[in-house]
Amino acid sequence: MRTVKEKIRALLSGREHRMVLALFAVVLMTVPLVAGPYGVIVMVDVGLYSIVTMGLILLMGFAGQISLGQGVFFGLGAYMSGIITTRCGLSPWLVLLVAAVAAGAVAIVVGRALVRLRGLIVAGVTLALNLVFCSLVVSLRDLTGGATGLPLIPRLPLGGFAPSNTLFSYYVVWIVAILLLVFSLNLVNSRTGRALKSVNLLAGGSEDTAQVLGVDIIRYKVQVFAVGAIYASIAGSLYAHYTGCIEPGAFGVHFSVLVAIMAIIGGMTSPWGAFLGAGLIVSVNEALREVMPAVVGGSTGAYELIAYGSILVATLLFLPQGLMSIWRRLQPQERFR
Amino acid sequence: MSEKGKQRDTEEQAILEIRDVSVAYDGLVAVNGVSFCVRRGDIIAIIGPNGAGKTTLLKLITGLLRPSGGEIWLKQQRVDRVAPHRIASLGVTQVFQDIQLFSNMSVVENVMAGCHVWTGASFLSTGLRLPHSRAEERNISDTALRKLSLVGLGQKAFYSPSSLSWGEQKRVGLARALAAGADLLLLDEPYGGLIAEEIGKLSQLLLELQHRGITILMVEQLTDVVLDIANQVVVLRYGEKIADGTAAEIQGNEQVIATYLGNGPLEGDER
Amino acid sequence: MLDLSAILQFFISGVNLGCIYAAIGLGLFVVYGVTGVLNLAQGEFVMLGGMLTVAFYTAGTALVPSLLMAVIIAALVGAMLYRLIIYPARNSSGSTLVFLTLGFAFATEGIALSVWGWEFKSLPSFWGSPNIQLWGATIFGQTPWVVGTTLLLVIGLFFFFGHTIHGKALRACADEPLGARTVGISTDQMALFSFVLAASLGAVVGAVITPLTMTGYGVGMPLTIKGLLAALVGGINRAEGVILGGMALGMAEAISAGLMPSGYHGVIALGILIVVFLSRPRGLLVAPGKV
Amino acid sequence: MLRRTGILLLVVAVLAVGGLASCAGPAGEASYKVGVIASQTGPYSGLGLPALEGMELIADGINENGGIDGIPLELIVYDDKGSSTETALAAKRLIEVDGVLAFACSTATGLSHSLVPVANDLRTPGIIMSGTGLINDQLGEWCFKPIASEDDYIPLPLGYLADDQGVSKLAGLLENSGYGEGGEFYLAKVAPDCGIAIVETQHFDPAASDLTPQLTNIKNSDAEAIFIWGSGPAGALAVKQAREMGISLHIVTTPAQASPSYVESFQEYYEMAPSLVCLDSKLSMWRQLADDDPDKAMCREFDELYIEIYGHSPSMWNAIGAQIIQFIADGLERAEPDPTKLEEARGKVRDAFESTTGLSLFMGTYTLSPTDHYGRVVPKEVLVTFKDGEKVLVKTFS
Repeated sequence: MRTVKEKIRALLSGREHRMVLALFAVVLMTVPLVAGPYGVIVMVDVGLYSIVTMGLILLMGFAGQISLGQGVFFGLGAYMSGIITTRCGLSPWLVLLVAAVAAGAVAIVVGRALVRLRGLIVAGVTLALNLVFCSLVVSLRDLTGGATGLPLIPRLPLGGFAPSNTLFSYYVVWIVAILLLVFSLNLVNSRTGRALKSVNLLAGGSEDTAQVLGVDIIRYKVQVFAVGAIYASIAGSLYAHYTGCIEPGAFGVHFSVLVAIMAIIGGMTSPWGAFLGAGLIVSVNEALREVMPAVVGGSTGAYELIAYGSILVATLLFLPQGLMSIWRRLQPQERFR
Repeated sequence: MSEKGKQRDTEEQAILEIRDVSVAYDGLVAVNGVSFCVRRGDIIAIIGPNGAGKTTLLKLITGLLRPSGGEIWLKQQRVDRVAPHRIASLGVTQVFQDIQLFSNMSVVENVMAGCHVWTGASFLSTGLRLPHSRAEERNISDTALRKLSLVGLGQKAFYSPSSLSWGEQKRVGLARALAAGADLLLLDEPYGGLIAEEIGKLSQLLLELQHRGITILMVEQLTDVVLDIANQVVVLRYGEKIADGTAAEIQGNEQVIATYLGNGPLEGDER
Repeated sequence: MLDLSAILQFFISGVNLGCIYAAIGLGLFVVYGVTGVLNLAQGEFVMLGGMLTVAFYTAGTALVPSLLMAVIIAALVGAMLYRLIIYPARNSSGSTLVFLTLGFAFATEGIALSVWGWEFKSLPSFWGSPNIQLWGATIFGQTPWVVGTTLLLVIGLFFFFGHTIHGKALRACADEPLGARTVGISTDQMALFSFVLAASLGAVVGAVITPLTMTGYGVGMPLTIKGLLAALVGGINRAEGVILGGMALGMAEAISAGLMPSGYHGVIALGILIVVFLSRPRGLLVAPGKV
Repeated sequence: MLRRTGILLLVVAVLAVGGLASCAGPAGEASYKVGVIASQTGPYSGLGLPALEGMELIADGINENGGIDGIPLELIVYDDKGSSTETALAAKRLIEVDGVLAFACSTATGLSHSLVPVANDLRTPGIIMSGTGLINDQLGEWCFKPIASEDDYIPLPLGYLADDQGVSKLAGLLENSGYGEGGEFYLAKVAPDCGIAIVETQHFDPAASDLTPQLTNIKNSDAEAIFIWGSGPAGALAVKQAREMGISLHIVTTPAQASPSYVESFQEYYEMAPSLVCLDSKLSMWRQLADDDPDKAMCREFDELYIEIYGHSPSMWNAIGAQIIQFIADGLERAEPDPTKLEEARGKVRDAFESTTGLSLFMGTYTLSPTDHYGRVVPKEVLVTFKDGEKVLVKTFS
């Protein structure tokens, strides 16, 4: 039996996660060796969704800020990368960083306005912002390519050459995802993570208490909004270079809601939930694509939609706290209920 | 001591000074022209019936409410227009009546959250676990464990707050406030809901804290307990101060006796 | 170029759209007010109301019985949503409940598509009501029906919440669930009733707007989004707020479509909405107490 | 506890099925596998579902007649769900898992656009049927777009307006979509050649339900005709609302507005004078084609077959779906690929597509080349109007 002190140290140093993380990383790095090419393709999408979802989990699960507008920042990253690399020929890697910083700056401005608003209203404003973003992309046709799309976005280069798209993208996306996971885990088990949890009105936080303990709630809420935006923007840039052609529909409310579903299904109490949620939703989609033609034949779209909705409902009925709650239940009793 | 000398003396010793503070909300005057001084190292009790404005007064001090009139001076700084988190960084913290432990954190994390005010690692440095933030986290966990042991809950560090008894939750709340390292501690009804045995322990703990140089300002209804340990007692009624002095002085005050012996109504909306 | 009749036309268009959005927002308000659940399937009830009415009507039933049957079926679906999905999960967090209704909405959409196909359907204006020409502007024959229905819904809801025992009980559940239970109001029954009420409202709205907007299996979600924005901008806690929010959204859309550089009207309409959100963070009407 | 374990198992099972599904590789069988990505759900299902119907009809017909050179044609169909991410994923699945020789997509411009890099990356011929010429120069080596672009067919309605109706000032009422963007671009490009000036441009959202503000602005301009350019119900509503507002300008619309469900619902408004003309395909008008029209027999045959199988006449979207499969079948027939050698077969099919010459289908006659993947199209659009509940042929390309 470890002493309390050792346990806290382990938690803080990330030792608690280190084994799982290492295992996770090893498994991911070997996926391309065992999975077929399509497995790798699907996993690229899982990775991209996971990054955005992770940002949303920090925002929603930790700080208790609802956002239905992550598509805005995903889109900002994608369009900034797409436009600047095609027009100016700058290095995609450099543009990725610039876009992330710019998205973070936009988020700080937006976040400052949002921070005064309460739960549902924030959901409403972010939703409206997402609609505005898509309209704006369509309207600024000369810059963005409009609804037709922005084509011919260059691939991410490695040194002097552009390697095979899918496999290279897989490793880039997942290395970024794991780095951001480490960053997120560090964050949540630290001073800042506790400050975020203390302002979470959705789950057990209290703004009054947080303030008398010295937490600048406005600053934290704005900053975590920016962190979520930066995650989404990085994923967006990677997505743009990976697909090579982007259109506004990919950044709409549909996307933002999908990411929120992934966060809820995965479980918002830990950044790990992002991977579970994204993995499950994408797997369900793929499984339905595989199974439904055999079950109903012909055009299966309507039935896939019915099945998807039903699975969403069933999962949330049985696991209202998301997949992470299974993990929680397997933990020793003393930790949490 | 001359009048003038006495005043200068209080100014030097005063950690907190309330000057003619008023606040009203929803058209209701909750605190009306209250003034008093808190000397460093004292235990001050604010007593009064429900609706006297005691809790409101605490909120004014921590900055959660802004007074509509008057001034609040904390350690020679005027703080009545300062944001709550800045007031906290001046060495003031509060334990609420309902404790408000963060149910999304374990007991020890709650106490660690108390260390926020004297630490400074940013998003970036905690996310990247830079050496500075690592050292800070070690410091935080050591402090938190010490405070938790001080209130006798060292072994329940990883429990969920909701699995603790009310008395234990109060102790965690106190540990969290202590972790903030404040030298002015505001307690809202710290004795509320405690059993006899716990009441004695709490008094002892408060006296020990006083001994360590922490000033304690508490709001209480259990008058006999607080009169035992308080150096100074302020009595409020309907948002106005009706008495201010040592326990002995208060017990002799006619208005106080009237208030507590039933001439004044004891009910009202607690804000 | 701009004359008064054009302005009048934009105004009429704004009222028309505003009434549609407000009516959908009211459905959200009823459920949210009583149960605290944000029901993202509200638009699906509107879709069901429209599609079912069209189905019965084209099968030869008269308009009123078609509409009644559509409302009854939608109400049953609403009851099902509550009983089978919301009730078992009543102790879950608000966001879980929201996504439960979303899953239900997806499934409903899929079922509608497999039953009725993708085609958009329409109905003639109710009882062939004619278009009205007013100082050079046109009011479509169906518009008075839409506006009238919304008004009736509002008046009905006010009367219901203010003057009937049932309505007062619903209100009590919203304000003080525990208290309501102690005085013998079954919060469960009331929650069920609120879903049935919202579904019926939605279905009526769906049938009434069909001659104007057409209906199809996929119209639900976009309508939910509009209704949600309307309700939130006006303040989802009060019916008046929802109406005002709907009108604000409808007007912003119509006026920016008419007066702003074409191609940017979507940006401008929603931009106006966001400005309203930020300047009136608690809704156009400040709700007392909770937000 | 048992329930929890059950849930856990369920989750693991679902994940495992998904995992397995993604790992399965292409299996070589003796059939020509052709992938189809269609909008079956989402905002473009009105384009995808009818096209799918046409595709299946042609494929079944080919297989009943012994396939292509004795090898059956196998369609593998996925839903794009109205999302470009899903569209790209479906295409990759078709290529990597199902091992198709070529894939086809008939849906909105933005979505089909996202297939271009997929086809070129994974070196598999992709046929996209986006109705806009805006992306003609971006097709690359592996994408084909055997369908007329706007500049091929808008001279027909513009010519009708200018020559037959004496219109010189036109207003565009355009959908906010890739399709509408193409319309706006090419209207501006082609109209001056026909002696028409675009005097007003208004936009509407695909889901719009009230277009009176836009129509008011058109009414107040000095336009003599309106070109309604849309792919969904909003375009049809625009016709209705314009007539209800008493706008008596000539109206020209894109083919979507001729869909039977709209014509049926709004017959009264479609038939109001001055008559509305609508772009449509020869297929649905074959009875009124001149007897010497070379396409009459082909259209009649298909129409009769369609009625026999589905119980209704084919719409333009049915025809587009049908001709994609005809185009692919033509290529396969000439390429004679060996479906077990996938990579080589795909290359052969691509070369065959590039050498398509004078292929006469429902919507046009197509001639492609290695440098020109949309080809020189001889369009077969027709102009129709509506009278007494019937479509009446107004004009064809002569």
